[in-house]
Parts: sequence; C-alpha cells; structure tokens
Amino acid sequence: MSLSIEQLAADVRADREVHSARKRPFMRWEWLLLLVVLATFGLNSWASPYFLDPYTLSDLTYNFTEKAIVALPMALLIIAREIDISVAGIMALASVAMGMTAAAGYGLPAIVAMGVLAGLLCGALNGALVTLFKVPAIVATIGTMSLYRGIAYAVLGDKVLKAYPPDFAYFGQGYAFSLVSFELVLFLALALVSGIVLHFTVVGRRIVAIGSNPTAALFSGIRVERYRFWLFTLTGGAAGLASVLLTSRLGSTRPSIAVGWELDIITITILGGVSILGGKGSIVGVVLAALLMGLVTFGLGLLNVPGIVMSIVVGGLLIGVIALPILFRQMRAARRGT
Amino acid sequence: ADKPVKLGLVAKSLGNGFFDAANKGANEAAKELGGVEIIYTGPTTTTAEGQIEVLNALIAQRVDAIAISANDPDAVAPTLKKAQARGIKVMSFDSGVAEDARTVHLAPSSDALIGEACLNLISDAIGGSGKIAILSATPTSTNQNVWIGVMKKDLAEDRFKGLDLVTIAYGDDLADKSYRETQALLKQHPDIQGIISPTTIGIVAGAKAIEDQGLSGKVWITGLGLPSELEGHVKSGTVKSFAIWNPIDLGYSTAQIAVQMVRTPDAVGPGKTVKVGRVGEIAFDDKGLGAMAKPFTYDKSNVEEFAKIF
Amino acid sequence: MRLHKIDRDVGLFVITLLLLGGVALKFPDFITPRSLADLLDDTAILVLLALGQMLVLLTRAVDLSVAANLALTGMLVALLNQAHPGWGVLPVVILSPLIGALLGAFNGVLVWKLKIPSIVVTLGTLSVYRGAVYVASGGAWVNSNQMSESFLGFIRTQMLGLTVLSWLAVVGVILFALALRLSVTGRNFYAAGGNPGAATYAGIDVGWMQFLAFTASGAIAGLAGYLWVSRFAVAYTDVAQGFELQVIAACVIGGVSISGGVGTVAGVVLGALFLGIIKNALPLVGVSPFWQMAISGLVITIAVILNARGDHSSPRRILEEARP
Amino acid sequence: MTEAILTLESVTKSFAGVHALTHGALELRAGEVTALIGENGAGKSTLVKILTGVYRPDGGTIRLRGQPVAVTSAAHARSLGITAIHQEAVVFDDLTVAENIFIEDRPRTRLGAVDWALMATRSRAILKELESDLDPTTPMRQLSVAQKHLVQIARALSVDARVVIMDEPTAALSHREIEDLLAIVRRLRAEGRAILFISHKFDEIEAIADSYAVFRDGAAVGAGRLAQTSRDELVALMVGRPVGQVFPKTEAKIGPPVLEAQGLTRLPEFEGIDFTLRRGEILGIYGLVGSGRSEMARAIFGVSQLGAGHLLLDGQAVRFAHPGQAIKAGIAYVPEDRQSQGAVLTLPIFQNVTLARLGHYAKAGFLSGRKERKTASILAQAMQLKAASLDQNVEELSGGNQQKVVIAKWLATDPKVLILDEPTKGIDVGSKAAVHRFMGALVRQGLAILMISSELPEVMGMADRILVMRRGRSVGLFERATATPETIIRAATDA
Ligand SMILES: Nc1ncnc2c1ncn2[C@@H]1O[C@H](COP(=O)(O)OP(=O)(O)OP(=O)(O)O)[C@@H](O)[C@H]1O
Ligand SMILES: Nc1ncnc2c1ncn2[C@@H]1O[C@H](COP(=O)(O)OP(=O)(O)OP(=O)(O)O)[C@@H](O)[C@H]1O
Ligand SMILES: [Mg+2]
Ligand SMILES: [Mg+2]
Repeated sequence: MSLSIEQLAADVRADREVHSARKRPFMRWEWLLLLVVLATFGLNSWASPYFLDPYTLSDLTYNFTEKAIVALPMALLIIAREIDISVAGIMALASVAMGMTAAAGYGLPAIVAMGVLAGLLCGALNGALVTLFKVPAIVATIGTMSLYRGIAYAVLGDKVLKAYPPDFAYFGQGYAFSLVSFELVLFLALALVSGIVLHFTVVGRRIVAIGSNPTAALFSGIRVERYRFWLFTLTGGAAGLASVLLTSRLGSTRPSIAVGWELDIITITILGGVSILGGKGSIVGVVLAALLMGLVTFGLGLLNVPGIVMSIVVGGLLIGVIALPILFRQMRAARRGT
Repeated sequence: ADKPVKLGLVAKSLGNGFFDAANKGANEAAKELGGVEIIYTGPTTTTAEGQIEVLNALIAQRVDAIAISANDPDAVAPTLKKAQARGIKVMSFDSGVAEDARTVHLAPSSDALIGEACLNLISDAIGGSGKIAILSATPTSTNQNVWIGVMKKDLAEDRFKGLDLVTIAYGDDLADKSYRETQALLKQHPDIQGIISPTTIGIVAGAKAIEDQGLSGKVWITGLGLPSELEGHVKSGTVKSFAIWNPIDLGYSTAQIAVQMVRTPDAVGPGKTVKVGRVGEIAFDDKGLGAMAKPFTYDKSNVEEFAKIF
Repeated sequence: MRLHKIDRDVGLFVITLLLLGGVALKFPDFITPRSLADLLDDTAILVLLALGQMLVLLTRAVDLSVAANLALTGMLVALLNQAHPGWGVLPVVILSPLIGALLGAFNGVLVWKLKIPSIVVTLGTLSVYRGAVYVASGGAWVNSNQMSESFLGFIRTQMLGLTVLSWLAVVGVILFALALRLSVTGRNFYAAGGNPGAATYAGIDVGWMQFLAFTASGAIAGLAGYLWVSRFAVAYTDVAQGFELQVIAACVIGGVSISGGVGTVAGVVLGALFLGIIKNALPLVGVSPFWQMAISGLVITIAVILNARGDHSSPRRILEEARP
Repeated sequence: MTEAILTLESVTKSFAGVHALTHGALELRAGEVTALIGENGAGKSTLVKILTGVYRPDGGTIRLRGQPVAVTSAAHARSLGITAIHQEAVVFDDLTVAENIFIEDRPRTRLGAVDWALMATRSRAILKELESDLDPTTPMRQLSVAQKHLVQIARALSVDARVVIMDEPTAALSHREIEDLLAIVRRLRAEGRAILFISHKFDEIEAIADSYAVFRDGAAVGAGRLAQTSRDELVALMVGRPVGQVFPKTEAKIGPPVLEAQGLTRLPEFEGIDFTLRRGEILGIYGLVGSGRSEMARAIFGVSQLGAGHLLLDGQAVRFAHPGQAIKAGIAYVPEDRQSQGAVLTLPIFQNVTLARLGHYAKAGFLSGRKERKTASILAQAMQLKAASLDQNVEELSGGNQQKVVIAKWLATDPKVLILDEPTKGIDVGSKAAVHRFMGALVRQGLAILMISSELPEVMGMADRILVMRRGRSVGLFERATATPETIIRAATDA
C-alpha cells in the first residue's frame, strides 16, 4: 500500500493556500567577500609595481592552496557542528609516513597513498574519539593534535627524511599548464566537488541538517554518528593530501612541518562565512576566503611587512568582516527604532 | 652600477636580536658600497613554510640577491632554486642550505671552533673538572646537533678528560621549557657543576633557573649568547664568560659577498677567496663553505661595552 | 545517571596522587617539599589562567586569546619597567591586570554586543594581540638586565616556604572558590551557561555575564603576563605561544564542560596540577625528549576521554554558543 | 468587580516582518484567573514575554495599577511583582532544586554571600506548600518532567508576585498533576493574586478561569466573564469561523496486524510490553508522564535498542539498529519534543518536510528542489499550515505550525505505521482538529497509528483501543466501546 498524498489532501479539505514562491536567498556574505577580494587585488596592484605579474600571481597561490584544501572538508565538518584542531599534527604525521615509505624504497604511488592513508587513519581516530567515546571535538582534537605531532617527533627525532624520488616534486612544485600550478588545479577541482556535494546532494543536505539540529537529524533516520565519523576521516584524508603537496614542495620531511597551520585553516573556513555554530556555510565563501588570505599575506609580503604584523591584519579582517555587517545592521535598526 | 642592488636578507625569524644586529652590519656594508638596498625580512616563527612565503615575496620584487639563514636546509631549497632560475643570486649565512640551492655559505665560525670554544669556556668556569650537561634548542635543530657532535668528539680528548657530560636536555628555544628543563637537570643531577647552552634563549632561561634555585656561583652556565641579553647574568655571577661571533660583522660580510655576487659574479664561488671590506678576506672551499673568525669571548671585563651594541 | 561532580573531582585527585606517586617511585626527590614547592611555582600561572578560562567556559564561550593577551601585557609592563625602573613593581602589579582586563573586555564586548561567536572573536584577537607585541617592542627583547630588581624579585620573595607567585595562585584559588560559591554574580555564571534561555527569563543578562567572564579572564591573563615575564626574566614576541590550548586542556581535564554551566574550582586546580606534574616529571624520569610530546599528547587525550564520559547531558557540538 | 491591576492597551510587536502582536489588550484583576486563549501563533507567548521584560514592545501601553510602566528586564518585571512560568521549560539542570527556585533572588547573609542554608529551608517550606517533599539539594537533572514543572511553580511562588502568568503550564502534565496544579492556582487566587492562565484545553479553562481574553492573529478579539459565554462561542472567536467536531473519529476498515510487539523490554525504562497494531487502527497509549511510553516508542523506532522482546512487522521479525532502517521498513515517529527532536528550526519548511526521505527526491544523489517543493506544498495545504512561504525557516513559525511541519515530514516518508508521541501537545483547537481529521484520513487509507497521548479526551476520542502503561509496564488494554475515563485513570495511576 502506498500513501497517496494528493488523495489525502483532497480528503481533509484544504482551505489555506501556501505558496511556494522561491525566495532566492541573497548570498550576502559571498558578495561581501568578493568585494573585499577585489579591493585587496586592486590595493595590491596599486601598492606594489611587482604585483601584476604572471609569475607573482602564480607564486601567490602557494600561500593558500594547501591550507585551502584542508579548509574544504573543515567547512563540511564545522557545518556539521564539529571541528578538527589536529589537522596540522596530521600533516606532520602523514609527512613522516611518506618519508619512511620513500626511505624504504617504495615508488611514487606508494608514497602518495601512504600520506593520504596516514591522514585517513588519524582522521578516523579523531572520528572514533568523537563518535564512540563521545568526547567533544574541540577537546578530543586538542589532545590528538599533540599526539600526532608528538609521534612524528618520536619517530623522526632530529633526522630528516628526503629520499624522495625526483618525480615526487611535481605535486608541490609542478604546473598543470603554463603557470597554473598543480596544487591550484587540484584545489579548484576539490572545491568544485565539495561545493556540489554540499549544496546539491542528499549528503550535503544531511550534513547541514546534522549541524542545524543533530537530534532531529537522528530522528529523521540520518546516521548522524556515521556522518560525523566519515567527515573526520575525510578531513584527515585531506590533511594527508595537503601533506603530500607540502612535503613535495619542501622536498623533505621534518616533524615540525606545518606547525600552527590549524589556526590558519580554521580562519579561512570562518572567514568564508561558515558558521561555527553549525548548519550554515558555503564552499564559494571558503574559496573566496582562501583567495583573500593569499592576497593579503602575499600583498603585505611584497611590501615587506613583517609576518607578525600581517597577523594583525588577518585577525582584524576576521573580526572586521564579521563584525561590520552586524554593526551596520544594529545601527540601522537603532535609527529605525527611534 | 647604475641601478641599486637589492639584497633580501632573510632571518630565521623576526624579533631576534642576533639577526637585528646582522641587519645592522649589512646596512653598514650597504652604506660603504653605495647603491645597495637591504630588504631585511623573515617569518613570524622559525618555520620553513614561513620562510618560503617570504622568499616568494622577495622573488616577486625581483631582488638581485638573497642571503638567508635557513630554518631548514632542505625545505627552502626548491624555492631558492626557483629564485636562481629567475636570475637571483643566492647565498646562505649563519645556518646553511643544501649545497645546490646556493652559491656559497658563510658560516659565522667553523663548527669545530664553536664546539671547542664551548668546552673551553665551561672548563674554565668549573676549574677543569666536573660533571656538565648541555641544554640545546629543539632536538631537530641542525647546527645545535653538529656542535654537540663536535663537543662529544672533543670530550674524548685528553685536554678535556676532567669533564663528564651527563646528559643533554632540549629547551626547544622556549623560555619556559628551557627554564623547566634546567630545573629538572639540577634536580636529577645535584652534583652537576656546569651547563653549556649553545643557544641564546637556552642560556638566558637556564641562567635564570640557576639563580632561582639559589645555585648561582655553584653551578655555572655558558654557551652562545648576546652580550645585551647576558649582561645581567654575568654581573650576578651565574655566567662567568660566554662566546658569540660578532653578528654585526657577519651581516656586514654577508652583504659584502652578496653584492659582489651581483656586481662581479665571477669573483664569488667555491674555491675562491673574497675580499670583504674591513673584515678582510674569506676563503670558500670547493663546496662553497666559508667561515669567519673564531667566536669572541665575553666576560665581566667587556660585556657592558658590547651590550650597548648587540 | 552521571557521576556527580564531586565524585569526579575526587577521582581526579586520586589519579593525580597516583601520578605523583608513580613519578616518586622512579625519582624519589620529586616529592620533597622543596620539589613540590617548585612544582607549585611552575604551575601557578597555569592554575590562574585556567581559573579565568573556566569562568569563560562556564558561560558557554571560550577564550583563545589568553596567551596572546599574556604576551602583550607582559611586554608592555616589561617596557614600562625598562623605561622607569625607579617606579618599582607596584605600578606593574596594578597595571598588568588592568591592561589585560581591557584586552579581555574587547573580546567581551564583541561577544556581548555584536553576538559574534567567542571562538571567532578570540581567534581574531589572538592574532591581533600577538602582532601588537611585535609592534610595541619593535621585535626587540626585554632582558633580565633591563628589568628592575623589584620587578624580578617580587614574585620570588619567599613567604612561609612558598614564593609570592605560588601564594598568588593560592589566593586566586580561594577567591574563586568563594566567589563562585557565595556570590550571586558567581552563581549566575553557572546559570548563564547552563541554560542561557532560561537565564534570560530569570533576569540574568547572559551577554553581560560573558562580558564579565572575558574581562576577568583578560585581567588574569594580564597579571599572568607580568608573572611570566618576571619568572623567566625575558619578554619577547613569542612568549607563551600556543599556551591557550594547555589552559583549555587543564580546564577540560578538570571536568569543566565545554558546553557551559559545569565546572568546579577544585577540578580546575587538579587539572592544572595534573598537566604541571606531567610537564615537570617527563624530563626528570628520563623520557627521551623526542617522546615527550607524544606522551603528553597521549596522556591528555586519555584524560580527556575519561572525563568526557560524564558530559553526555547536552548534544555535543563545537561550542554551544549561549544565545537566549 | 475589583480594579484591574494590570492593563494592556494596543501593545504591538513584530519580528523582522512578522507581526506577532498587532493589538494586544488585556485586563488582569486581583483574585481572578483570566484565561488567555487563541490559536497557535496568536501572540500569547509574545505577550507573556513582553510582560516579563524578555521582549520590548514596539508600541502600546502597559499600566500597573493605573500607572504606565515600561518593563525593561526580567529582573525589573519581578520587582514590579510580575512573575511567569514560561511555555518552554526554563530550568537549570546543573544547579540544585533550591537554587532553581531562588535563581532570581537568592537569599543572602548579612555579608552579602549567598545563604545556602536559608535557601534550602525556604525552598523546603515552599515545596511543602505545594505538597512535595523534594529535597532542595537534589540536582535538577535528576528530576522528572513533572517535578521540574513543580520547581518552576515554586519559583513563581518564591517571589511575592501580585501577577502570576502561566503559559501552557499543563501541556506536559498528566491528568493527576493537572488537578494538583489547578488546586495551586485556586490557592493563589484566594490569596488575591491576579493570574493569567494560557491553555488550549477547555476543560481546564472552564474549571479554573473567571474571565477570558481571546487573541486572534496578534489582536485581542474578545474578552469577558467566562460564565457568560460558551465553548462554541470561544472557539468561534478564536478561529474566526465555526469549527466542526473536535474528535472526528471516523470508522476505518480494520485489517490484518501490521505491527506486533511481544514482551518489549528495555530496563529500567519499560518491561514486557505486548500489543498488536492492525491496519486502519489507532492504538492509543495512555499513561502518566514518565511511564515509559516515549522510551518504548524510541526503542521500536531504533533510536535506542531493545533489551529483549520481539517486534513483528507484517509478520516478519524486525529489529532496527537505527531510525533509518525503521523508516525504510515503513515506520514513522513524530517525537514528543518538536523543538529539539522534530524540526530543524534553521532549515526552510520544504527541506524539513523531505528530510526523512531525501533519497526519494534525488537522482544519483542530486536533489531536485522542484520535487521537494511539490511534496511540501501539497502536505502544507493538507495540514493547513500557516506560513508565508515554503522557504521560510521553521523557527519563524508558531509552535503549532512547527508541529504540523514535523507531522508533514513523517507523512512524506510514506509509512505503514505512524507513531505519534503527544501529537497535539500545545496545539490550538483549529490545528488540533486538523491533525485529528488527518489521522482519520490516514487510517482510512490503511495506515496503522500508534498514538501516545497524555490527554485523556484525545485518547478516548481517537483511539480504537487503549493500552495503559504504568511505571514501564502495561497495565491494561481497553476497547473504545467499554472504556471509561475512570477505569483508564485508575489503571494509569493505581488510584
Ligand atoms: N523570536 C521570534 N522571531 C520571529 N517570529 C516570532 C518570534 N517569536 C514569535 N514569533 C512569531 O510571532 C507569532 C506569535 O507567536 P507566539 O509564540 O506568541 O504564539 P502563541 O500564541 O504563543 O502560540 P502557541 O499557542 O503555538 O504557543 C508567531 O507567528 C510566531 O511565528
Ligand atoms: N525519576 C526520573 N528521574 C530522572 N529522569 C526521569 C525520571 N522519570 C522520567 N524521567 C525522564 O523524563 C522523561 C519523560 O519520561 P518518558 O519519556 O518515559 O515519559 P512518557 O511516558 O513518554 O511521557 P511523555 O511522553 O508524556 O512525557 C524521560 O526522558 C525520562 O528519562
Ligand atoms: Mg505560546
Ligand atoms: Mg514521552
């Protein structure tokens, strides 16, 4: 027997019309970001004569591609109301795994597979801590952050692993075509996939629902814990992949690789408009935010502004871009109110 | 030279007195040579990734030469090679990079000399015999480990037979960890008499820990540090003497060499001897390695005077 | 049915004692009064910061900027002391919590008035404050010989076998315990974070309580800035880099719920001591320096897993922001 | 008739374009219970929040004993002598009972410190007045729903408020507890307080209220003495149109068993529950709050796991490891707490409706918004959903309309068995009738419904058979024809 909704409707006598006018949500945040990105681009070209140069623009992308690749699954994770602070630690451990694989004489495919696999495993452990042991994500990954990097230190000590085959350099230093780096192409492809998954598929809708109301999502038949687990695993895998790129770009592995990156990655995600409270966010925003971070840091670098002063700008940007629209809204409301 | 020579001087990290002093020396050289612009820069923290971002910015500005003190000899190599491919001259100073990623490397002193100096200093402080320990930076820092290796080798020799190295601790170049490690050292080995810390944060924090334990005058610390940072500890008697090469001269020589690499490329390279203004001459071996003088020793008699300079 | 909070504190106490005993087995001198006093001295700053962080966590927020606040305030008072060594330590002791409170209040205002999630606000100010240290100092260090005698000596003064630094922590703990138990404002921190919606109905302004918590946490971070700089006798840009995570770890190990409304002073003190013991014991018991980080990471992870088991009451999330 | 203590004149309030109140008017008198009634979303709770300082009104006047006042905060309201039990549970799970009671004004010692001893003593006294021997030092978390409610009432009594507002205080209470509550209300009235009593249940209103006020679409549309009106008249005022029978039980053809439970057990929550649910049947489950009904439903649905016992669906033994399997097998569960378990408040209506069966609206994993909206639109019409657009977020709807969205979500899964947990809790008469008509239509189509309800008239009116649970055990199965309210209540309470 199948329930006929049409018949039901007739049966209960409908007397109120609910129109289904499509209220296109105005993507305010993304527009705002785009504006800031363009402004920064303009400012950079104005402030430095070296900015508008194909080589410069190509080098610029290296400032953000690896972080942005991790920011993509991080966005999904935060949308699902979780977070992973251990990503940089995962990168270190994955790099060590790759270095050891290379040192053992395995070839390119094995090395790359090992890096991604190590990332997946670390992510899965995070996922298990959160879903099986019910440890809040922020807490669990603060712990595993030092655990993963600690293992990297323990294994490698003061040694360096650099027995990578020559071809390995392609991932972090190669160009897909002319001056467009492989990293950038990979990031854009992954962004496209993430965007489609998040915004147009069943999986994406479920992630949003989990982040908006986990209990209701569970009652709606969504395997909430399973989704969470796989999102952590995916984030770990992305960190592993980013580690492949970074290790290849550096050509060597040390346990201190990517130290402190977790904050940059989370900053990109939040700047991209992903709500830390879950349930809201877009991939377009994350891509724009990554681009913005790259433009700002590189632009200031061109002006030889010290990195630490840059961090003031980035921190201020994070607060400012989020606070200003709220401030304007409040001021407008106050004016209307009186 | 009509167009000014632009030289990027890349520190391990900014906010480090040693490199600030080197920058001072580089600027002295620039003034002497004329037509030279020094861009002094570096990352926020001592990471290779940060240095690469800085290097990319320098490459984009089309500097003529880059002189770098590397946080990681291998990780910055690909980027430096890219710089070379775009016609930029590259050298390293203080902390070297892979051989194929630079033309020459200017070491402040030879590793052998530094290791030996450290042992001489501690031997002098504790009166020739006793138990000693080493407080290093991170377990992964290359130059620290090379120096420690030299010290271990020298300790086997007769002249240092009174010294008994009991342990090596790592303070990670963090003040609090170095302090805590020193405390642990003193507890673990109550009969220890001297600590060698060949790193500036280590020697400063270690000295403070000794003083706080009330062991000033009983346990001595020495190593590599800046006069301005150690003046107080020399006066309080925890540090009898310490050594450092002159960072101003190092920066000065680096700038001299780098500018010559641009203006007279053939004059600088492996196996060549280069004139460096007031410092004299520096000879590079066939691997492009050159060293300045042996480290200079500071004690009560001269620390105040040099503290004003660096 | 979950463990009652008190039972949990007792459990942590027992574990901490066991840890202490375990280290003592390997290294008996670790539990001499002198060593324990050193341990307290070394953990005092962490204890104080964790108390402030607890207040913030109670209101369902988090303060990631404490370490940067500490570094900035520490640098500012060190510069002040350098410029006016004759002024003695008193202005520093008064000014450092004030500067810190100001920095904390800035976080608080953004959370309270603009309702920006605390994690976002403090992630931003974390960078800004840290950068400001560099700008303030021009990247230069302030070294021990540039600090006045009283600046360095004050926290080292011995009283009844403990240093002033340790006494500050002891007094802080007592004050917090009393205030959280006996003052109406103290109780309101629990209410505001435990159920923000209900708190609003009960006339408790949740945003205001968060503002107070951030300001208090900032004041403590500021004071800790002086304590840190004086204790290690050096001020530079990277001081206490990443320390905020240890502070949060101390709170979580101590049973403070990341989703607000739950936490005791006793737990936080034990959590901080637990971390302090590990940090101090690892170099002593002769663990390879390469393994230290992995072991402390493992211990933190395990402690956190054990402690999270009582925390099932509310749906887990990153941070449940308090919105009425 | 005494002077009005509290008067509201054309109070208005809107939220981002939603006019919650357009003309709020009300008069409360000392020693009187005034019932405030109105459909879901009529603006009742908004009014309460304005009176207690949670919201600030956009316009209008509030007079306290003739003097205009502006209530600026909850604390201010309390100082004015206004206190409220809000519709949402406002308790602090991690604090003690005593502290919950005195959360707004903790007694202090002379030194200004919180006086825990005095707080406990006074709590004990207030609880005793309410005929409860709860220990004031118990953590709130350990209390049952009804006990928590009691604490909220105690809180309202802890201040000497002249105006006591109760926003649907009985929604979560069982029959017996409602009686107790009404006794308390009578006592408050006798003490000369003015009471505003909000409820959707006419039995209660008729039992307790002296006067009434009716709201419709944010405006006061009528007020007067309860004795001078009739239920029909009130209902007509509320909905602006006549409403048919409230429990339109229509006979459906009862078919073969669909869902059979044999000895369902999950200790300590419930034990040894047997029942058979047949096609076209509504099986009512009645019991006091805390009797384990929701736990059993959740275990059937796979949210939690059964400890022992068998579940047969169409004669096949089934056991669901998670709700997804139950949904696939044709079981739908409308949970009791729509805010936390039912609706995803920050998602649009149409996305809520399709959430439990997303695969149905997707090709190769890609969702079709058109398909989703079509289903949502049909169901919304059928449920008489009051919303501006299907793209509106559910949080913008009133409680009753939120519940309709949740029910729509479950109907969209095309179930064989529908479990309804308190389906009309907090729903106004109009919507209630709609839901009940809907249930009738569903069983006529062959659906089997398991209806958990604490509202006896609803159970008696809608169910074909009634299973009564007490303390996790089934204590009787009654046929509709033979059941009387008395027998059922006796079974449920062991009275
Ligand atoms: N915070 C808010 N934001 C936006 N709209 C709101 C808000 N609170 C209430 N509303 C809207 O105001 C109207 C009145 O809601 P209110 O809660 O007062 O209704 P009610 O009469 O209490 O209904 P119920 O019987 O369902 O509790 C509804 O349309 C509701 O959607
Ligand atoms: N004595 C108690 N101690 C702690 N929690 C209790 C107690 N009694 C009930 N509860 C909790 O209260 C909630 C309501 O109980 P339950 O769901 O079993 O009631 P019910 O019979 O379904 O009634 P209803 O659905 O009408 O609320 C449950 O979450 C249960 O865990
Ligand atoms: Mg209401
Ligand atoms: Mg129930």
